Amino acid sequence: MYATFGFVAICILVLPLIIDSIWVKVLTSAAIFTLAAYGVSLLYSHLGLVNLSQVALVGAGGWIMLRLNYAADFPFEVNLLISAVITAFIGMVLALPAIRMKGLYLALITLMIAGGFQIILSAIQFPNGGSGFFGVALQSPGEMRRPVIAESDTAYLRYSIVIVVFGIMLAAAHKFSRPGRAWAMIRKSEANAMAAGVNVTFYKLWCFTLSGFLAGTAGGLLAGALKILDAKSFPAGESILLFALAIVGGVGHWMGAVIAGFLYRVLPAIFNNIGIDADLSLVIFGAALLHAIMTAPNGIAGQISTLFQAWGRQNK
Amino acid sequence: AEPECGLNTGEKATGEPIVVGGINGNAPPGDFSGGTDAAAAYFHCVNDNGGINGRPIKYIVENDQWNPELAAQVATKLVKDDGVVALVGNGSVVSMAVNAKLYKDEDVMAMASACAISDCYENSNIVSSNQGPLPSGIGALKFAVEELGTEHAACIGFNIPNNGGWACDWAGKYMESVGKKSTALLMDPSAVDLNSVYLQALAEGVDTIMLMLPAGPALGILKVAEEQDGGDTFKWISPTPLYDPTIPAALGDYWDNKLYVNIELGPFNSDGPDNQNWIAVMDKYGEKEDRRDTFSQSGYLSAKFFVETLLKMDSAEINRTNVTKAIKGISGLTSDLLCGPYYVGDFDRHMPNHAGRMVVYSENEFKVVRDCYDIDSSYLEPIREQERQLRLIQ
Amino acid sequence: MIKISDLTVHFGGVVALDNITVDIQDDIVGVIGPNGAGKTTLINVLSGFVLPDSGAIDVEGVDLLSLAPHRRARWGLARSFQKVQTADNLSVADNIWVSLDTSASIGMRKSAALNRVLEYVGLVDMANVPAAMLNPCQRRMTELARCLVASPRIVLLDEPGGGLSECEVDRLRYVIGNIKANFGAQVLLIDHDVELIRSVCSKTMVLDFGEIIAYGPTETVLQDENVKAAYLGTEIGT
Amino acid sequence: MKAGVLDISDLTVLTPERTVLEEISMTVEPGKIVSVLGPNGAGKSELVLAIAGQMAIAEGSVSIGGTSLADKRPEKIRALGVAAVPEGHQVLSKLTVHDNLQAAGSMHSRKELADAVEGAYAVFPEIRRLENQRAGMLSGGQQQMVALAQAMVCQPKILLVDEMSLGLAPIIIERLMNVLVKLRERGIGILLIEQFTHLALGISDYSYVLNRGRIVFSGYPKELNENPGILHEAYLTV
Amino acid sequence: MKIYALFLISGLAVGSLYALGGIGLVVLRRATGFLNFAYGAIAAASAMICWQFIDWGFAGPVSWLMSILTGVALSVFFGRFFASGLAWREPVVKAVATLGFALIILGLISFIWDDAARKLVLPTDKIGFRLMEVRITVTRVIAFGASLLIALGMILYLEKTKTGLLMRALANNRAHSALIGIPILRVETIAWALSGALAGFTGMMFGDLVRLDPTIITFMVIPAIAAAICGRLESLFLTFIGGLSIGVAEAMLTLVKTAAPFRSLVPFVVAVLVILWMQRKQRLVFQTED
Ligand SMILES: Nc1ncnc2c1ncn2[C@@H]1O[C@H](COP(=O)(O)OP(=O)(O)OP(=O)(O)O)[C@@H](O)[C@H]1O
Ligand SMILES: Nc1ncnc2c1ncn2[C@@H]1O[C@H](COP(=O)(O)OP(=O)(O)OP(=O)(O)O)[C@@H](O)[C@H]1O
Ligand SMILES: [Mg+2]
Ligand SMILES: [Mg+2]
Repeated sequence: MYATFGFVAICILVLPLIIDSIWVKVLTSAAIFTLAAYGVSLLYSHLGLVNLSQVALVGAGGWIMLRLNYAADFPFEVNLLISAVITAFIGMVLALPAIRMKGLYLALITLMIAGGFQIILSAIQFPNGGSGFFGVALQSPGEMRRPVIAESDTAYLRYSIVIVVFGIMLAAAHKFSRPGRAWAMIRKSEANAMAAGVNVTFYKLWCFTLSGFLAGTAGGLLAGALKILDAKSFPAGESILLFALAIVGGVGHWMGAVIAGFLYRVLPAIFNNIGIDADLSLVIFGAALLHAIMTAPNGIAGQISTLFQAWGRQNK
Repeated sequence: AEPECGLNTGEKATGEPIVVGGINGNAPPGDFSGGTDAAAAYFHCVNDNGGINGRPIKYIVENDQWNPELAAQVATKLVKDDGVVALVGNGSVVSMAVNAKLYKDEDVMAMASACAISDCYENSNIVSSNQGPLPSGIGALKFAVEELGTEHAACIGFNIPNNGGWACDWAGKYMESVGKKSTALLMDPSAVDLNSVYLQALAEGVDTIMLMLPAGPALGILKVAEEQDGGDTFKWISPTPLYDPTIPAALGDYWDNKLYVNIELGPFNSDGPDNQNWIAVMDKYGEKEDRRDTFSQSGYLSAKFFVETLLKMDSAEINRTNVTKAIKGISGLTSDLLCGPYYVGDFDRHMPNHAGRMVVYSENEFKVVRDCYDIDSSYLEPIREQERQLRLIQ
Repeated sequence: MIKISDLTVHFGGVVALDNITVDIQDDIVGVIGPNGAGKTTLINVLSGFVLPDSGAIDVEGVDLLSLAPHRRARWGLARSFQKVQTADNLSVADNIWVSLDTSASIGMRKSAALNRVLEYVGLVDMANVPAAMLNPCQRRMTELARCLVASPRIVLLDEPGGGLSECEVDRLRYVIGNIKANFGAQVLLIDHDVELIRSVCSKTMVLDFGEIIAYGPTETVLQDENVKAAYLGTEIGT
Repeated sequence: MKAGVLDISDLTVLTPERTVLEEISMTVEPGKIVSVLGPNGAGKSELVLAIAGQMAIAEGSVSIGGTSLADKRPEKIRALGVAAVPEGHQVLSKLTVHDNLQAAGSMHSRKELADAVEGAYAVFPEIRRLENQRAGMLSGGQQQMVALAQAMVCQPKILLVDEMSLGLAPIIIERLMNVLVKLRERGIGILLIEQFTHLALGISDYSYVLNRGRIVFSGYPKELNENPGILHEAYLTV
Repeated sequence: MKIYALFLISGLAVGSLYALGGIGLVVLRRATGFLNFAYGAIAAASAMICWQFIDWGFAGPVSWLMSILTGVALSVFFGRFFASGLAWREPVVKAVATLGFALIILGLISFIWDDAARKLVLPTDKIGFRLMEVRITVTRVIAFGASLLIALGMILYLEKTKTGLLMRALANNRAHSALIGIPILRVETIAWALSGALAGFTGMMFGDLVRLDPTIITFMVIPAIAAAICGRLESLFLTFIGGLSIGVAEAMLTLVKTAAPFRSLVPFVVAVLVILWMQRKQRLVFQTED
């Protein structure tokens, strides 16, 4: 508990002061994708459902955020909330065909959806302040507003971390209440859950919706961070990668999502920064991914907590 | 031949380094590092030859790996953390769109070399020495209309608004202006089935096909065409991407005298002094695996113009503000690699290079069939206005 | 009070239930029969997991077949499965709470109901232990507790005695035998442990190839020659 | 060491949380039925899994006819003639019943396999009828028959059966007891874990009682029959 | 009318590549339970090796053989050293683990071969005949014929041979298969090798018929998965049909001007529709097994 607070406090207060501006940007992205990864991890740890379209949903959230930004003068927070809610709705609708599927099938249907998103996005592009429904014009992008209190990169990093923490807390709170119990029962056996009176469809959709909500929030934050989004950033392969990293980080624990966000955004930046060839860093990344999946069944977060427990026992 | 760089003193520069940045995109789906590689070689040569009045250039190159987020990060690093005075040799598709605003806000100029999207030509702080698909494509069309008798051309491009959409759109306007027809056939970049694109052109009844595509997919379509024996069914034209030293080996005899390519800079084998010097610099200072393509020529050119500009400045007063001002002051520089003058000026868009040459693929190499000619496009109206202001044309 | 009429279930070529018509009135009714006779299928139809090809089920005036499975559960139909199903990462209490979550009563009543049922099945000490730590018998008991906690009207049990040792079956016998008295629910019990059936069921139904070959007071049924031939054999039944 | 004897000495098996088996020593000789009794969670199932190579052995040795089985892969152990039927109706659920049996005889030649499968069908005629059904669709008891048939197809020297009668109708159990006796006559050694104690004791030559991972009694069934206190004590001190 | 025929023939050609990819995926999946996201990367490596050997001046058959061998080697390498360590994980985790392998291969390929423009030419490209004014090369005929024959061959292999049976058993439940004495390592290795050979062949055809671009070939695994979904990851015949239909639909859409830029959506739309259709009768009762 204290460790959690300490970690968050360091991230918000200390980190932004001591790092270069490139790392401010990198960490902002990492924090944002932590939230998206937590959504994936939520679905997987509670229901064993696999979502291979999370990055596509982040893209959807970002699209809506940009669209709103140019279309309406609402404050950033209102736009963010609307993006998150609409993305949650999209997540739910996409889950409808998938709701009776489990395991690999479900994973693949979400992957197909991500593949479709990729093509639609690259055809319609992200709004850049143009007119019309799509808001795309052959022009340099307009002004993407940030929250008044977080105009600078550093302030925006702090702002993002706070939102991410709230998002994670919102989702984590489910675990200890009625949906958490229902999810656990569904995960064990849908038949059994139904026999216990649980509305399986509803709770599955709820989890998808929640995960979509987190993805949408992440997308909105990302739009604010980068100010312009690119269709190339949200291909199907990235969604698979984010899921893989959520597994490597460790599902079901906020730390796992933080590790996933770190691996997804900070590690490549480090590789790039120390001048490792982009191709070779792909090799290293792939090898690390494979290694982690094989050796850490509960993810790196699981290993860390085992370590802490052992350490705690020793100290007793 | 010995390369000639900067002051050409033969002495190593030892003063306080001048920090210059460059961003390239080198990861699948393409290697755009030719520009920064050549700039690096040229700067190296300058540093060995007296530097900028004694001060060496410290050239920091970052790879955005075609990732917009990474592009924003590395640009921030260069501009904010490393404090570069300017960016030179940039070659990246994603980075320009993402970073144009940063460059403007931070008042830093990017003298790019390998641009392919509209954002690169329509911003105040970016100027590129290559043409990009729009002028090069229109140049190819102009040749086709005038020399090959084209009546109806298909523009095959990627369905990306600021790339294929932009270029094919303006190509269409050009065709209209000369009373000919054109059809844009845009495809998804990840589209697998190139055969259908070819058949689509067949169905449209065009007589000319312009491949507004990177070399890889363009070759794919050529291969389909070869299989269908379509080499003579259509006239085949393309902007610069197919002008690359590795292409002849991939084309084969079938395409002899059938494929016409517009080139944005000089022919690789030209005897012009700048082209020869580019070869000499690359031979001596380049890495073995550096690509020697149009982007490389372009990177050389950006670096050379940049150095010439710095050399005219008081070396103690080289800082970002002054360098930006000096770059914006560039006007009327010339080179045998370019068909027209090179200039920057304080404008909200830049496209100094818009006249090119036409080559045809023949006997395993490209032969020039038409030397320097400019294009006619209303896109250039603001550009011509700039040139008039700078008194480069009447 | 369960009225089944003309119930038929096919699985491809297999006739799992063949035109069954029966009135089940007694408090605890046993269902026995050879493997594959259709016992589990009967429970699946009652609880909504298998849709019958034809037939009707009327329970206390309610047309059961028109309800979705989880609605039947909320209506008061609880069941256990042939394979024990407890959610391993939930505590025993939380496993039971899942049923309470879906019932309408208020929080305090719920905890009272929880405590009562934990005491009844003998898991008071284990309430906060994760189900992963339980042995099979305790899992069975957790499952039974989950079935009983939300005041069910009907409880369907599928081989609850499978895999339990003889001592444990004694405890199970007590738990099942007193459901009516303590919770007021009618019980349908499938098991292959004839002793268990004999000791708790007042009436027993015997299925074979999807048909009811005998239905009556347990002792009578167990003496039936047909039942002996089809199910009991010579040694164990007697 | 006599040929074909399954010898277990000082076997210890650990899970990350706890010790499941501690210094277990026992022997199963060809032509003998050895029963292992004990309450739920005593570690009987783990014993079977450890011998079959599905759980890591921490200490001690397991060997057949002098060949060590420790650290051997399950399929190797099967090839050495030790066949295990684990608890809980384990079958290849997506394959048909017939393919289940065929797959279990991968070590046989075509001719041998046909005979072996015939032999298994002879023991369980009720699954021959279901030859082309997917095993996962069978009733619980039918799946148990398939699992037992799979072990028979491989014609082992030593057969390990966990919870043999789980989910089976009494008439089938009775038949199975006769089959075990026949197998014993053919010189096969059998380690039997069975919930109905009296049945197990009725046919076994030697018995072990396990509790909390340790052997608390070993001796002839007669002793247990005469002195039920031993068993009761074991069952009650869970 | 003629133009439809043109697109039909063209679509069949690409469709047979999707089908080939899908079949390779389904074979491995049915034999080992792995859905191999690295399938495309293995194909890409094989195609590059083929090009390299041709470029070095080796005779055609040597290059083809090397290409197939590369597929087999990479596939078996993963199967032997990584797959067995992952055997007990859930299918999805296994699948994403193969993504790691895909990244490694893709990184290595891009490192070894810079992205100069290349073209893979097989001798069969030069021979062809005309059908309704479309010239059809022998390579295309081979790709179509091979996918049909391979689909049929694999159906027979899995259904009728002993190894085929053991493969199905293994994919269904590996632990239980080991317990009943199936030599799992041997059977698995055969399966990985088979699927690797298919990947090698697919890669070569893809590099020849579509584009010799490692990234494009690597990610063709996604539309190939769409084809596999049409066969419920089970049926080779339906996968074959699915692949062809996707190819044809994609080609035909070219004729609808407004839809043409979205042609690449076809695999995904088809896959989603097939899944919806498959579950039309299914009630939310017992969980669908994978
Ligand atoms: N989903 C299904 N698909 C196909 N056949 C099925 C399915 N479920 C059950 N069956 C068949 O229906 C018949 C009845 O099965 P059921 O499970 O009701 O038997 P049971 O009486 O419960 O047997 P047991 O005592 O062995 O549990 C069996 O022959 C079984 O193979
Ligand atoms: N992986 C594991 N981690 C922790 N505990 C385990 C694990 N596997 C089994 N156990 C526990 O070890 C104990 C011994 O289990 P085992 O299944 O061998 O008992 P058993 O004697 O066969 O009893 P049963 O009659 O239930 O089959 C049980 O309490 C079981 O819950
Ligand atoms: Mg049953
Ligand atoms: Mg057991």
